[in-house]
Amino acid sequence: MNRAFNDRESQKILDIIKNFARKNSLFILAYGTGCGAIEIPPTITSRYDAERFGIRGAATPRQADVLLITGYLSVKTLKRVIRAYEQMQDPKYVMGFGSCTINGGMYWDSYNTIKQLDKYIPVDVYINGCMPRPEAVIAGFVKLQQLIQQGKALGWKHYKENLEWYRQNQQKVIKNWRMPDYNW
Amino acid sequence: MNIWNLLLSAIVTTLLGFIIGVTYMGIRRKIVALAQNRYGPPIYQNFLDILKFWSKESNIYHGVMHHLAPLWMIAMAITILLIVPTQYGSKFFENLSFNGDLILILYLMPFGQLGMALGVGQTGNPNSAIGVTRGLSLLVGSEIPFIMALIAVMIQYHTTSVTDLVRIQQEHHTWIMFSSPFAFLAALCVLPAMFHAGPYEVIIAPAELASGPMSEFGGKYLGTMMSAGSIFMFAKLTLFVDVFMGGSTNWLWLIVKTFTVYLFVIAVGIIMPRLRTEQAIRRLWGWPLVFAILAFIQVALF
Amino acid sequence: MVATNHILVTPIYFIALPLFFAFLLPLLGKIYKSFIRIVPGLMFAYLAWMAVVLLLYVYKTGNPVIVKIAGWAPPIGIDLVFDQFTGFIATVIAILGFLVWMYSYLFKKVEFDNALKYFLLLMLIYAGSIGVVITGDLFNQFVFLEITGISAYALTAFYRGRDGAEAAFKYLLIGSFASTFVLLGILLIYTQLGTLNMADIARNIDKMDPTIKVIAFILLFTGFGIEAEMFPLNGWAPDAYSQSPGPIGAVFASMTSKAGLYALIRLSFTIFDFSSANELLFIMGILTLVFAEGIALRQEKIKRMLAYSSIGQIGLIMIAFSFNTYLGVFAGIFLMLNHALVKSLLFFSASFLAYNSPHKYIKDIQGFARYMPVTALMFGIGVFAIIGFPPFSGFWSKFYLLSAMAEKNFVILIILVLSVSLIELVYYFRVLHKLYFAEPTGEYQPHTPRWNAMLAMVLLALIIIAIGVYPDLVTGFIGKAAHAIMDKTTYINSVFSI
Amino acid sequence: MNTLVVLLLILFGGGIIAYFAYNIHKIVGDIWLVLVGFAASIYYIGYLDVSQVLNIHLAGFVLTLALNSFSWIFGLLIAVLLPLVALYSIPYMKGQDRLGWFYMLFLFSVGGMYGILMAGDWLTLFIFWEIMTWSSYLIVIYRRSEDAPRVGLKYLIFSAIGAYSLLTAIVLIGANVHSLSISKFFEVLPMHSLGFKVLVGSLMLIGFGVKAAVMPLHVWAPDAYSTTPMNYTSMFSGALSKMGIYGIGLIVINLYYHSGISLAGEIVAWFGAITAVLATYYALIQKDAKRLMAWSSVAQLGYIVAGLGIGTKLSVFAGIYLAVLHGLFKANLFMAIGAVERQAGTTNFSELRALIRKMPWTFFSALISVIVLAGIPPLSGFVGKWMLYESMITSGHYVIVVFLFLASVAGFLYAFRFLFGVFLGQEEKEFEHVKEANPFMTVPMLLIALFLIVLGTFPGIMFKYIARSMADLGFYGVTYKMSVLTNDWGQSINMQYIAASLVIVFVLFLIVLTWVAYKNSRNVTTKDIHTSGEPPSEEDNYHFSENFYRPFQRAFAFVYKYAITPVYNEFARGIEDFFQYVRRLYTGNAQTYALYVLLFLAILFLIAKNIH
Amino acid sequence: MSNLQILQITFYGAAILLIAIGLYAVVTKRNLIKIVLGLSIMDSGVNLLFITVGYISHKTAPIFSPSVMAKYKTIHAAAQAMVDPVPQALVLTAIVIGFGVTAVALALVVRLYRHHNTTNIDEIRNLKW
Repeated sequence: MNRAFNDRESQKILDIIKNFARKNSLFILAYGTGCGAIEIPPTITSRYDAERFGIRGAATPRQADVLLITGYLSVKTLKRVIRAYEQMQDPKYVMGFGSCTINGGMYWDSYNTIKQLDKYIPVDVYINGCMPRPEAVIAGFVKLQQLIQQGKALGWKHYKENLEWYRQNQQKVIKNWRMPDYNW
Repeated sequence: MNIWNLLLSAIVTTLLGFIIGVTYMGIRRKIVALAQNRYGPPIYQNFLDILKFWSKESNIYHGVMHHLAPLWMIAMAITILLIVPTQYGSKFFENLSFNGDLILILYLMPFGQLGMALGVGQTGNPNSAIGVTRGLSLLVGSEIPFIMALIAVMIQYHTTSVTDLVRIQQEHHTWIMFSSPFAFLAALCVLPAMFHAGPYEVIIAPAELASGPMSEFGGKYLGTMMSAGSIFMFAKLTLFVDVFMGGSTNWLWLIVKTFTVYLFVIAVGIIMPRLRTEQAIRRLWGWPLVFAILAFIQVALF
Repeated sequence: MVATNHILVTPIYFIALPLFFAFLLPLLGKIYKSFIRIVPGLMFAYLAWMAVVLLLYVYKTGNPVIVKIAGWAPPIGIDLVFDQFTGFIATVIAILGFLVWMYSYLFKKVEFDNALKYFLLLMLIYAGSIGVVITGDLFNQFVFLEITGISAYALTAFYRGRDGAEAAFKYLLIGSFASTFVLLGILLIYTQLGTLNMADIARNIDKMDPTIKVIAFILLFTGFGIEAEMFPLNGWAPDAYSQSPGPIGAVFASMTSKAGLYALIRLSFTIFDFSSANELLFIMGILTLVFAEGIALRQEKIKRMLAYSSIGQIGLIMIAFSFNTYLGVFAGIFLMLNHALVKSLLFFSASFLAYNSPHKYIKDIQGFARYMPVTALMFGIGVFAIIGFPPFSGFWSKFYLLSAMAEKNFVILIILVLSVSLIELVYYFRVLHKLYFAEPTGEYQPHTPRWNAMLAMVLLALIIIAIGVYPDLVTGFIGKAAHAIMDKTTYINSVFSI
Repeated sequence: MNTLVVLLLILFGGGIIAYFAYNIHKIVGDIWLVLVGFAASIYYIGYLDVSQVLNIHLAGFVLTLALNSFSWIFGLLIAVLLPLVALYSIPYMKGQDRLGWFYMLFLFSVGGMYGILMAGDWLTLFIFWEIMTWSSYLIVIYRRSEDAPRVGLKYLIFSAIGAYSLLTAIVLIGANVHSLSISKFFEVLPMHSLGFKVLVGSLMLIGFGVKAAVMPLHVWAPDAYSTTPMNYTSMFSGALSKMGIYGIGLIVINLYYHSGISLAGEIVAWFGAITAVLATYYALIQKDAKRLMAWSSVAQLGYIVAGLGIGTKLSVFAGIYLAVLHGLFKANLFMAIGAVERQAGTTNFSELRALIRKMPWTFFSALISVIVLAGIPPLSGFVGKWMLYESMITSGHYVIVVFLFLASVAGFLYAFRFLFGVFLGQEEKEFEHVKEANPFMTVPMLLIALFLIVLGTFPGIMFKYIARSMADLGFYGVTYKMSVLTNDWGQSINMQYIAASLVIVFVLFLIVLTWVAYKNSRNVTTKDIHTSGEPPSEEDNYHFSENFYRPFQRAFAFVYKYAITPVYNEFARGIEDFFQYVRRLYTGNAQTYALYVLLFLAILFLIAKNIH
Repeated sequence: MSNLQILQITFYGAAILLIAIGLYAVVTKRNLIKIVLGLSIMDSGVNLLFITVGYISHKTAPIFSPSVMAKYKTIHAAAQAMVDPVPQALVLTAIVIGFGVTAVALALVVRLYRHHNTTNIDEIRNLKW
């Protein structure tokens, strides 16, 4: 029975099904830190209804697939974000909202915010705008779904493979590093 | 009734139960969405959710009991489904319904919930523990009127087994819903509580308790849990239909009946606000208890 | 079998020997200092042995041993009647007298004259109580009662302390009341019947003028009631018990109260034929039981508590005798035996537990179980026996008593007696818990008993357990004794048959 | 030498020798204890049956020793428990002082139990009843904790109330029936007047009710069960309370139902039902595992009394089955608590943290017994509960059934509360050192757990003995099958099918889940939980154990308002105050005593006329 | 009423009066010594009653003195002329007992006085309840 599975052809079909399921049922963990948190309710509820795409809120990182970073991240919140990210289960994606996650945005010269989210956790989709409107958010989601469909949203694998690099960046910024190790 | 036949019918019934249950949940989300003036996900959305959970790569568990938690639920759900007579009269779909006894079913229900509660306990998450205590307290609230209703029916029709009840209703072409209305009313009022719908979903309150007992379950565990939940829901609906609405002789008729009952539950779920635990218990012991007592009086007099 | 009037074994020795040695003791003391301890011991041992032999003889042959003093025939002369009933009580007193002596053998080792006084009075009180029991003459019984009384007054005031004198004076006051009433009673009987011999009085009691007969009965009943510590008349009892030296509490419990009880029973069973005597005994018994046990519940001093409990037990015995049925009397005698044994054990162990504390408060003996384990165990066995747990003799006596009550269908009375014994259980176990669990206050030092006291206590405990496990040891004697006291005619015939 | 007395000799003699054996050395004592334990149980199971009868003539009474079939099954329960508890006690009592004294009393109380079961007449029954009472009292106060006197005294007072009402009944029987033998009493009873039957019946019910902890007389049970050492409590609540059940069974069936007063049986059933409900409601708010299990014992006994009270064939069958079962799983639970107490040092829920990883076998046996306690299907507890409820529904006792369901549903709450409080929840560094209990402890527990599982699908093993024991209660020809339970209306369920379907589905999905999830699954500790990103530090601990069922308590506040204990305290204080007042009668002044004497004389003279 | 009856009444009356006085003293007087006195009065009252009971008019004392023997030759005849001797014997012992009790009572009163330095019986009440 194993021979049939790891043969190229059947593996491909399986991946297609998996990606189709992952694409159409995204459970988001809204880590509403910055000003973007207010954009998420309208996108989910009746005005823009993200649920049509199978996108639903998830209460805990264990149940979630997508981690939304909706704004600037101070060093302190970065530590919580990393912990939440590491608690999520594996095919997990990160969407960065707004310019603050891209290049520090309006807090480009502030002493305690992180400028580039990418250095700390792998981001799959950025949505620019100093807080993107719900339409932009839904466009972001659709982009993420296409990436998943093509199997290219592999931020989580990237994080797993060069964990050291990420750890150095993170410890450079976070001083009292009292975090449990990410035991694979 | 050889073993293979039994196994085959069991598998078919479970699959049917699973599919119907999950589609009911999908329809429920659709109706809730439409009530909230939005399109809502496609009906098969729950299938996708379950499939996504099953396709999760990593799998996090806190220990043996946590690993076994969903198994108690799925074992209970399937067993109850097999015991409750889905198709009256059909040899193939008889499953274990000859064993069907109301007290047995009432005692099977907590089997899953307590097993799952132990797994939840091992995760160590305080929110989930609080959720479980609320779930058990509500169980006390909802079980008593339901049991009184069932006992009233049992005594009126002088039998404790579900199949007998269905046989009586089929033969006399009456529905117990009409012949003992108070028992039906009591059971109906208590039904939303048994599905943790509407005012009684304080157990899995997402904001307050981070989805209560489910908070540490992810990936495959949550998948199994949701499928078990749907089968369990369908089993409870068929039980209700069998006892009060004459059971069914073919699947289509069963689906129609169960869905109408489920509509009532969805309606209550949408309209009613969420209640605190003691308010819920007091409400459950309010009107439903009155109806149950009336049912007893009705049985005692006639 | 030893002949009845053989030189070695005659009931007269019960009285003669103690009086003889009592007056000889001071002289013996001059010759060799520790004679005053050994001689009474030998005497008590001899008398105990003699009592047992006599009882076995009487039990075997069935006919009582009658002794005519100075040869005068009964109606005129004084005679000693040693039948099954009086013999049984005399044997109990004799054995306990020996045990009391053994317990107090090294008593007051230091001062010579105190020991002399103690042993002298002990012999006097011993002679007095046995005299009351075996004498057949009413006035003679009065004289022995007075001997017991006076030696009891002296023993109560034995310690130089302030309270001893007060207790003795109260006892004397009420005791002399008792003697006056008994004397008046005897006077009235003598005026009517011209005789003093109990059997003779019993024979022609109906010749008496009814009103005088009732007055005589009331006077004698009150007099003997005071001696038997009946409820309203026992004001003196708790003080006397608690102030007298350690072993004397046991003496009171086993000797003087037995003498008083015997006189009361003889009065209502043989001398007078009043049926209402039993009702009186019944009511007074219940009152004594309830009030004594209830008050014992509230006591803080250990010996005063034991005193009230002893009075309560006597109330129970009165109730048993008041049924006037074979089973009731049987239970009464068994209760008498059990009361004597268990109360002595409790007094023995309690007095050593509270040896050094002046006022003998229960909180003084807190936690002494860890210093005096054996004494505390003895006290425990005493408590278990008096409550009536099975392997101890208390269980059988209580069972017979209750079956006697059930025979007469007194259900409320059974419930009353059992709830009173529930109260008894509460206050005894409160003391036991203080003894074993509380921390010692350290105010007074424990005083572990010497070998002789330990031996006496262990012997008593063994007897209690032996009777408890195999009651047939004593039920034979008690059965015969019950028959003896029940029928008046055999008593009269046996006295006049010789 | 008649075989019955040999068993008593083994136990009582064994006890005395155990006292000296332990003074020599603990190991000698332990070996002797296990020897006595096994000897007694093998001897009982092997040699004793209903045929031997022995008459002893003592103090004018005839004491007969004869096992009847109804008492034989309780003897079997004790014979099963005794060796297991003996084995369990060896490691449990390590480091305790005065072991000789403890084991002497232990064997005395077991001897007392056997004596009661063997008693052919009321007097022997009462003698062994009292021996059992005072030996168990001495064990209750054995630990000498600071509240031992209060608890011991309360236990002794209530057992004395029970014993004395029993004694009153026995004495009345002795007087009216002129013979104390039990079998003769039940034969000759119908001829007696109704008043006598009710009086004797109710007195005996009080007597036996105290030991079976029926509601108004249950006040001693929670304290006594939790202060005694756990190895004795498993016998105390497992077997000793069954003596009360044995008595109640005799009285309710033979006395009430066979002489036509079925109403009294109903009342007894109601007492049992009320005990079951209230005890369960008190059990779930307890803060200590021992007290929780003590209250749960009271509740389970309530079920059994209700079962016996109903009096139909199926309900008595269910009652006896539950009684024997309760003996097993309750002993197992108390042993588990004992193991936890010994390893972790405490049984208080607020101090205990997750012990499941450290004591897995203890957890497994506790889990099985709790499932049986709650009566959940695949295991044997459900068989008893099912028969009990079916018997009540089919015999028309509707309202009692609802009451008992009230209790059994609330039973799930304290079942979860116990397992969560002791074994689950957050882990704590303080309990790192805890290791699994000594094999001597876990082996007996696992044996009982295994037996309970097997009994679940094949209850017929136990039914054989129960059917035989029903003969003595007048239910002849009781039919039973290996694993099919039938009620009076003809419906029946087959336990094998239920167990099969549950187990197959469970195992099937277990294989699927483990195989699928095996590749990269991650076992995390209880610290790695969703705390909204905040990594929990060592000192703050998110264990939830305070106010566990606070909403439930608020919802059922009316139940918790009333308690019986203050009523008893008030009554006791009343008696003390009354005698405090009466005590003043002895004023201490000699002249007042003289006045009392003269008053007494005057009264006698007043009533002189009617002294005749 | 013949003088014999008057004689009897006076003697009986006197004895009963004595007993009453003694009783009154014991019960009401507070002073210890007065109580002891009361006791002995009561005792002597009872003894007097005993003697009067034994008296038969016109008979001599029950002693076989030579003069009596001379007058009534035989023992039997002398005995007929004598008063009933039994009460007198009893009184002898009763007097001795009364004396003993009074001696002990006075000893106790002395010791009580030494401890409480008061003879009022109301102050001596520490053994109560």
